[in-house]
Amino acid sequence: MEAPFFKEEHHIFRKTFREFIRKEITPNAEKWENEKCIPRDLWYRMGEQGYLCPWVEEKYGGFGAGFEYSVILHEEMSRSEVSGIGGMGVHSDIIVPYIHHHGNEKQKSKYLPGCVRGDIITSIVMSEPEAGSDLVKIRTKAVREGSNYVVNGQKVFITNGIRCNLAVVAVKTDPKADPPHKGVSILLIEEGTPGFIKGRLLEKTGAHSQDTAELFFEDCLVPQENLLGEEGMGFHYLMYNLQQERLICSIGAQATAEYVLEKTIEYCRTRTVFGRPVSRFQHNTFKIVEMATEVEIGRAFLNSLIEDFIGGKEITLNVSMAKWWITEMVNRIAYHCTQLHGGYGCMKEYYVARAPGDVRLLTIAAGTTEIMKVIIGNMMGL
Amino acid sequence: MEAPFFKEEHHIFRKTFREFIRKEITPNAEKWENEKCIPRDLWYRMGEQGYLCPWVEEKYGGFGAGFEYSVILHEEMSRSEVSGIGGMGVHSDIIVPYIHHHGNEKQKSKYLPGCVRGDIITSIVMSEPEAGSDLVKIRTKAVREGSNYVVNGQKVFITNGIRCNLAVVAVKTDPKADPPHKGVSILLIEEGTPGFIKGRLLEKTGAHSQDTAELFFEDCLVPQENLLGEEGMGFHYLMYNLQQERLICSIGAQATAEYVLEKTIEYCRTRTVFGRPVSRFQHNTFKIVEMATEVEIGRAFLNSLIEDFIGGKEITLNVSMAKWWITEMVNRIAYHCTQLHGGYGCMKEYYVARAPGDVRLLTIAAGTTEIMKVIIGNMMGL
Amino acid sequence: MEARFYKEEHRIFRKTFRDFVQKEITPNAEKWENEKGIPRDLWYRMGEQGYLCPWVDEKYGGFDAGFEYSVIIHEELARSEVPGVGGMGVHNDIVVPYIHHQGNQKQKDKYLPGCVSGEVITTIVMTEPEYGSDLANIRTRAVRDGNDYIVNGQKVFITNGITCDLAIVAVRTDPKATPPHKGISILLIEDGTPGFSKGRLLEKTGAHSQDTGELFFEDCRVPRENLLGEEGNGFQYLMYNLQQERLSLTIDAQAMAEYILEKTIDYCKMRNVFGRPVSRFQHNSFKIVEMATEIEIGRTFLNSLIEDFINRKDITLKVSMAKWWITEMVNRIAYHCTQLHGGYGCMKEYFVARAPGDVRFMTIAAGTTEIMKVIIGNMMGL
Amino acid sequence: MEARFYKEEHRIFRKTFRDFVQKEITPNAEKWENEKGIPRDLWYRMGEQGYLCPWVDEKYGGFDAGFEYSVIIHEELARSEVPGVGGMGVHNDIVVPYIHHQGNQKQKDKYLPGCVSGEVITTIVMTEPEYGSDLANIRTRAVRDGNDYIVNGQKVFITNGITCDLAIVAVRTDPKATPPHKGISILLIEDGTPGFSKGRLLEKTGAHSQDTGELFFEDCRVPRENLLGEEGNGFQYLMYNLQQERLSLTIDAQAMAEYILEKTIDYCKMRNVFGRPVSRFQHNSFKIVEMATEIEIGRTFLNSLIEDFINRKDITLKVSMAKWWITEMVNRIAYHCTQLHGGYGCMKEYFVARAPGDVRFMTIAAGTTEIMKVIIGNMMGL
Repeated sequence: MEAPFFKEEHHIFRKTFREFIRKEITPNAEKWENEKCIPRDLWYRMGEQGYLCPWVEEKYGGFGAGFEYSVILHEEMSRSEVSGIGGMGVHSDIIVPYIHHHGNEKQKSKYLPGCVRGDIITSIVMSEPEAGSDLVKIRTKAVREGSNYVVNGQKVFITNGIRCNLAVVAVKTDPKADPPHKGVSILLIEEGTPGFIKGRLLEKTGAHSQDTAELFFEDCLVPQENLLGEEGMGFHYLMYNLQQERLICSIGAQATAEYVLEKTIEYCRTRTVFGRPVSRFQHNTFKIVEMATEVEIGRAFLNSLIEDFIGGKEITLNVSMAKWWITEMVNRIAYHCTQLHGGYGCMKEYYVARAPGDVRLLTIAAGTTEIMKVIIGNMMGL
Repeated sequence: MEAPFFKEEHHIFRKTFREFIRKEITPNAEKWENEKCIPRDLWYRMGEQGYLCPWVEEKYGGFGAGFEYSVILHEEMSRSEVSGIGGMGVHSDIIVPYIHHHGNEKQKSKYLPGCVRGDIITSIVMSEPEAGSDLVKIRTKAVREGSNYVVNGQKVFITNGIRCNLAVVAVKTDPKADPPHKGVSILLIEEGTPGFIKGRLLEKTGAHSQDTAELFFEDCLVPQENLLGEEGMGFHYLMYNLQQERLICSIGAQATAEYVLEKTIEYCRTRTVFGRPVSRFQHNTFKIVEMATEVEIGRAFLNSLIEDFIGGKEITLNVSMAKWWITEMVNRIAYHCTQLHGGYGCMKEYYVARAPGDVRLLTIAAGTTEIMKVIIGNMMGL
Repeated sequence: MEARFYKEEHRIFRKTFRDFVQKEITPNAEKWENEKGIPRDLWYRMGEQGYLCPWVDEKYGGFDAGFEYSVIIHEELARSEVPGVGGMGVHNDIVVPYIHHQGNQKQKDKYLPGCVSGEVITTIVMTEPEYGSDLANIRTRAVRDGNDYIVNGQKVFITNGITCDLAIVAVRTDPKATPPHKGISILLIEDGTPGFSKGRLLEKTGAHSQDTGELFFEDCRVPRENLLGEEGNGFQYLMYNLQQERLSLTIDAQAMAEYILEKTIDYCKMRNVFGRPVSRFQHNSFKIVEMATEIEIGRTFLNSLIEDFINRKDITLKVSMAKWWITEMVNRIAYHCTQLHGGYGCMKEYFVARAPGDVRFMTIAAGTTEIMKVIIGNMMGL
Repeated sequence: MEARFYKEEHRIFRKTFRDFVQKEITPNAEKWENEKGIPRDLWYRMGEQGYLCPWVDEKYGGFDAGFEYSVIIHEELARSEVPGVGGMGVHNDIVVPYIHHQGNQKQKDKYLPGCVSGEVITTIVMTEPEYGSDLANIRTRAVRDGNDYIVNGQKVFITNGITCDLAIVAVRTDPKATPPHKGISILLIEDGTPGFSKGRLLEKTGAHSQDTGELFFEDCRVPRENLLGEEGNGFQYLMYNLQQERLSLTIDAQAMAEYILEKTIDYCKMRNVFGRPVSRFQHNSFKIVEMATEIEIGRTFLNSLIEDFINRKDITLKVSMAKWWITEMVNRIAYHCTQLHGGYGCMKEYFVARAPGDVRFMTIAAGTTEIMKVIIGNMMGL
C-alpha cells in the first residue's frame, strides 16, 4: 500500500539508500554476525552520505529533513538482513533526539555535529539488572559533589554499548524523591570519563551484529554541565521520547515482516516438493494469504499513525497499539515463514531462518507487549 | 480412544441407552426446542428405565451403579441433539448428590426414591443477579423463626427452574459471619411452599429445550428440618460438589465436540463443491485434522481424569484444567464446523448450526474459564 | 479514529440518522426478532426520510449522494441491535446497484423510484441448494420461448426472500456454454409473476429479524424485456457487483464489532465481581485491550479501503482481505464479549449475547473466508 | 502426572541418570554450544554406564531393557540444557533400530556391540538438498558393480553428520522402479570408505551443540554385504522406523516443554517487577496456567501413546497427531516463556532464551507438521 505522505523526492532517496545497502551492507551480513558488531568505518560512511540523523538542523551539520526520511532509513535498514544496523537507527532517531530536544545550546553544538558525521556514536542507558520495565526503580546514583556528579551503578541491555562514545544515562539524583520518578535525571557521559567502564558484550539469541553490552559506573565524575535539561526531569524526558522510540520500533517490525514474507513467497514459488511449488498447496497458500493480510492491515494502521505523528497529533494510544500488535505479528510471521522453508528454515545462511531470533527482542524492548496493554487499558479507563 | 475403565456390561448399557435416545429423544429435538422445555413425561420414562441417578443405593430405589454409568449417560445425552436433556444430567449427577452426601436419613428416604423414579425434579439454586461466580456474596437471607426459616431473595440462571419440585437453595443464614462464606447454608425447598415463586422462563441464546428460570422467595417459610447438613457449612458443600459438577460438565463438552465433529466429517465427505467433496480441499482437510487431534487429546486427558475420579483420587487441579480447556475447545470446534457447513451452518435444522449456541454456556457455567485459571494459578502458587 | 473523507454534512447526517434509528428501530428489537421480520411500514418511513438508496440519481427520486452516506447508513443500522434492517442495506447497496449499473433506461424508470421510496423491496437471488460458492454451476434454467423466458429452478438463503417485490435472479440461459459461467444471465422477476413462489421462512441461528427464504420457479414466464443487460453476461455482472457487496458486508461487520465492544466495556466497568469492576481484572482488561486494538487496526484498514473505493480504485485484493479478516474478527469479538458478560452472556435480552448468532453468517455470506483466501492467493500468484 | 507404566526400578534409573546428566552434561552446556558439538568421550562414558541403546539384546552387549528406559533417557537428555545430546537419542532409538530390525546376523554382530559401547556412532541419512519431505524421489544412486555398489550423491541435514562412524544411507538402486519408492534401498556405509566424504558443519539457528552436516558420495564403493535387508525395501524400512522416530522426537518435545515451563515458573516467582513477583500479575499467571494445562494435556496423550507403543499397538495415527501438536506446543511455550523473562529472554546465558532456537526444528524434522496432517487426513479418509 502506497503511503500518502511520500513524495517523489522520498522515492528517489529510498532508491539511492536501498542501493547503498545492497552494495555496502547486505553482502557483509554473515561476517558482521560473526564479529558480533558492525565496523566502526560504516558509521563514517553513513555519515558522509547523510544517512545519520538527517533531521538535525543544518547549523549542526544535518539537513533538517522531514520524518519521512527517517521512516525510509528504518524501513530499508530493516530490509538489509543485518540486524546490527538497527543500532544506527537507535542512534539517529531514538538517542540523538534527547540531546536535540532537551540539551542546551552548548551541548548541542558540542555533540550534534559529531552525531551527524558518525564521529560520535551514542547509546541510551536506562535498564538495570533489577529494573527493566520499571524505570522509577533504577538504582544508579548520581551524587552532587562540587561542580560534579559522582555516578555509581550498573546498567544492562545497552545497544551500541561497546562502540558508544557518548552515553545518555538515566540516574537517580534524588533517592528520596516522592513520587520516586521525580528523582530521575539524565546525564551525558563521554567515553573515557574515569569510572565509566564498558562491561562484556552480551551474548544474545539474535540480532548478533548489534553490540549490546553492560556498562558500569564506579565513582565516575561527571561535570554538572553534562546534566541534560533539568534535574529531576529525567523520567519526564524518557516518557516523552518513548513515543517516538515505539513508533520507530513499530516501523522496523513492520518493514521486517514485509521483507521476511517477500523472501518466503519467492522461496515458496520456486521450491518444489511432491512435484509442485510449495506455494501451490492450499494449506500453504492460505497460510501466506493470512500473513499477507495481516501485513497489509498492519501497514495501513502504521501509515496512518506515521501521518498523525508527522501532523503533530498525540499518538500515545495508537502507537501503543501498533507497538504490541505489529511486533507480535512479525514474530508470528517469522515463525510460519521458517516453517515454510522446511529444513532450510533452521539454517543460518537463510535470512528467514535467522529472523525469529532477530525479531524476538521486539516484543520486549521499548516497553513489553504487557506494558503496552497496561498503558492502553489505563487510557481506556479499564 | 477406548477408555480402560469400560467393561462389557458398560458397552451393552451404552448400546441400549443410545437406542432409547435414537427412538424417544432425538426425533423430538425441534419440537422441544420450540416448546423451550422437555416433556414432564420423559422424566418418568427415563426413571422407569433406570436412567436417572442409577448410582443411588438400592434401598432408595437406585442400582448402586458405578460412575462409569453416569459417564455413559452424559456422553450419550450430549449426542442426543436435544440440549434440554442436559437438565436430567444436572439432576442425576450434580444436584441429587447434595441430598445423598449431606442429607440426613429422613431427607434421603423422603426424596431420593422420587429423584430416581422421576417424580421429583430437582434444581440447584445458587446464582443471584448480583452474585454469579462470587458465591459468598449471595444475599438471599434465611432467618430463623421458631422451627422455620423465613427465606427472602431472588435467584437467576436456574436449570430445571420451571419444572423443578425440589429446589436445593444456597442462602445466607448469618450475614455477619466472618469469613462471610461461613454464613452460607443450604435449604431443601419444595415446590408449593408458600412464598416460593417461579419467575419467568429465561430466553437463552442456545440450549433452548432446557428450562432456565428465575426463582423468588418472599417470606417463604421453610421448616428447619429442611436444612441440608449443618448450618454454615453450605459453602463447603458447594465447593465439595463443584468438582464432580465440573467433571460432568467436561464430559458433556467432550462428547459434544466428538459428535459435532463426526457430523461435520460426514457432511464434508458427502457435500461437493467445485466438483470435489468439501473435505478434499487441503485447507479443510487440515482444519478437520486439527480438530480431530484436539478432540483426541482432550479425550485422553478426560479419560485419565475419570479414571482418577473413579479411583477416588483428588482431581481439583486436573478437573479445573479440563473444564476450561475442553469447554473452550468445543466452542472452537462448533465455530469451525459451522464454517465448514457453508450457508447451512446458519440454518437451525442442522444440529451443527445450533451447536455454537448450545455450547456457549459451557465456558461460563460451573465456574468460568477465568475462575478455573484462578484456581489453577493458586494451586500452582503463582 | 474518524476517516479523512467525512465532512461536516456527513457528521450531521449521521447524527440525524442515529436519532432516527434510536427512536424508530432499536426499541422494537425484541418484537421484530419474534416476528422474524421487520414491518413493511419501516421501509416507507425509511424511504420518506431518504434513507433508501440515497445514491440514486435525482431524476429517479434519489439524492445522488456520495458513498459516504451509504457507509453511514450501514454503520448506524449495524448499531441498531436489529439485524433485520441489514436487509435494507442489502437492498440499498447490493441489489439496487444492479438495476442502476446494468439496467436499461426502461428498467430504471420502472423500478428505481420505487426502490427509493420503499415501494419496491428488492432481493438478489444467486445461491441454490447444491451451489453456494460455486456460482458458475447454478442450474436454474431460463429457456427462451417467443418473447418470454420460461424459468425453472430453486434458490435458497435469499435475504428479503419473503417480503421482496422484485427479485434479481441469476439463471442459466445457455447450458452448453463453455466455460459454464458464460451461460449465466440475470432476470428481473416481479413478485406475483405466475410460477414464482416464495417458500418457507428459513429458521436461522441468528439475525432472526432478517427474513431469509427460499424461492421456487415453476414454468415461470418472464418477459424478455426483463433481461438485465446482455444474455450470457450475468456472471460478469455478479463479479462486478460482488466487490461492493463484500465492502458493504465488511462495513457492517466492523461497525458491529465496534458496537459490541462499546457495550461490553460499559458492562465491564459497571458490573462488579469480587468487589471490583470486571474491567479491573488484568486478564479482562488485557482481553478488552486486545479487542480494541484489533478493532482500531481493522477500522484503519477499512477506511483506507472505502477511500480507495470512493476514488474508483480497483479494490478486489484489499476488499477480499478486509472481508475475511474483519468478519472473522467480529466473530472473535462476539465470543470474548459474551464471555465477559458471564451468565448474562447467554441471555437473549442482552444484545451482546445475541451477537455471536447474529454475526455468524458474515464469514460465510458473500464469499466465505476460504473463497476470499483463494481469490487473494490467485491474485498473489501463489 | 506420572505414567502408569513406570515401576520402582524405572524411578531409580531416572534418578541415577538425572544425576549423571547434572554432573557430566549440563555444566558443559556453554562450552559444547561454542564447540558446536559434544565430545567423543561422552559417548564412551554413556556407553560404560549402559545409557546407549539399553534395549539391545544382551548377546550384543545391551540390557534388553524395555522402552520405558529409552523414554527416561530421552526425557532426561531433553532436560540437560544441551541440545547436542539429542544426537545420542537419535543414535539410541532412531538409527540403531534399523540395524537391529532389518540387519542380518553378520551386520548385527559387527556393529551392535560398538553401538552400545559408544565406539560406533551412527547416523540416518535420508534428506537431499532437493528432497526433504519427498523421500520417494531421492536421487542418490547406488549402481551394482560386481560385489559392490557404487554410490553417488549428496545428502543434507544429517544429525551426527560430522562424528558418525557408520552411516545408514537411503539410496536409489532402481531408477526405473514404479512407483519410484520401490527403487529405494538402504546401505550401511562406514566412515573412511573411499568416496564417502563429510561436508561442512551446517550453521543452524539453534541446537548448536548438535553436529548437523552434509555428506557426499563420489564413486563410493560399498560392498554388497552392507545392503540392509532386501534391495527395493528401503522405503518400507524407513516408513516402519519413522513411527518410533516420531515418537522419540515427540517425547523430547514434551520433556523440553515441561522443563522450559518449570524454569520459567521459578523465574517468575523469584523475579520482582513493580513491587510484585512477575507471576503475581493476573495476565502472567493466566498465561502460565494456560501453558501448564497444555503441557498436562499433552503429557497425558503422550503417555497413553507410549503405552500403546509398548503394547505393540499400531500408533501411526496417534503418533502423527502427537508429533505435530506437541512440537507446535513446545514452540508456543518457548515463545511465551521468553516473553515472561523480559530482557533476559534474549540473553544466551538463559536456557529459556535459547529454547526457541533449540526447539524450532522439531516441527520440521521427521515429517513436518503439514506432512503429519496429510497422513492423518488420509487415515481419516478425508
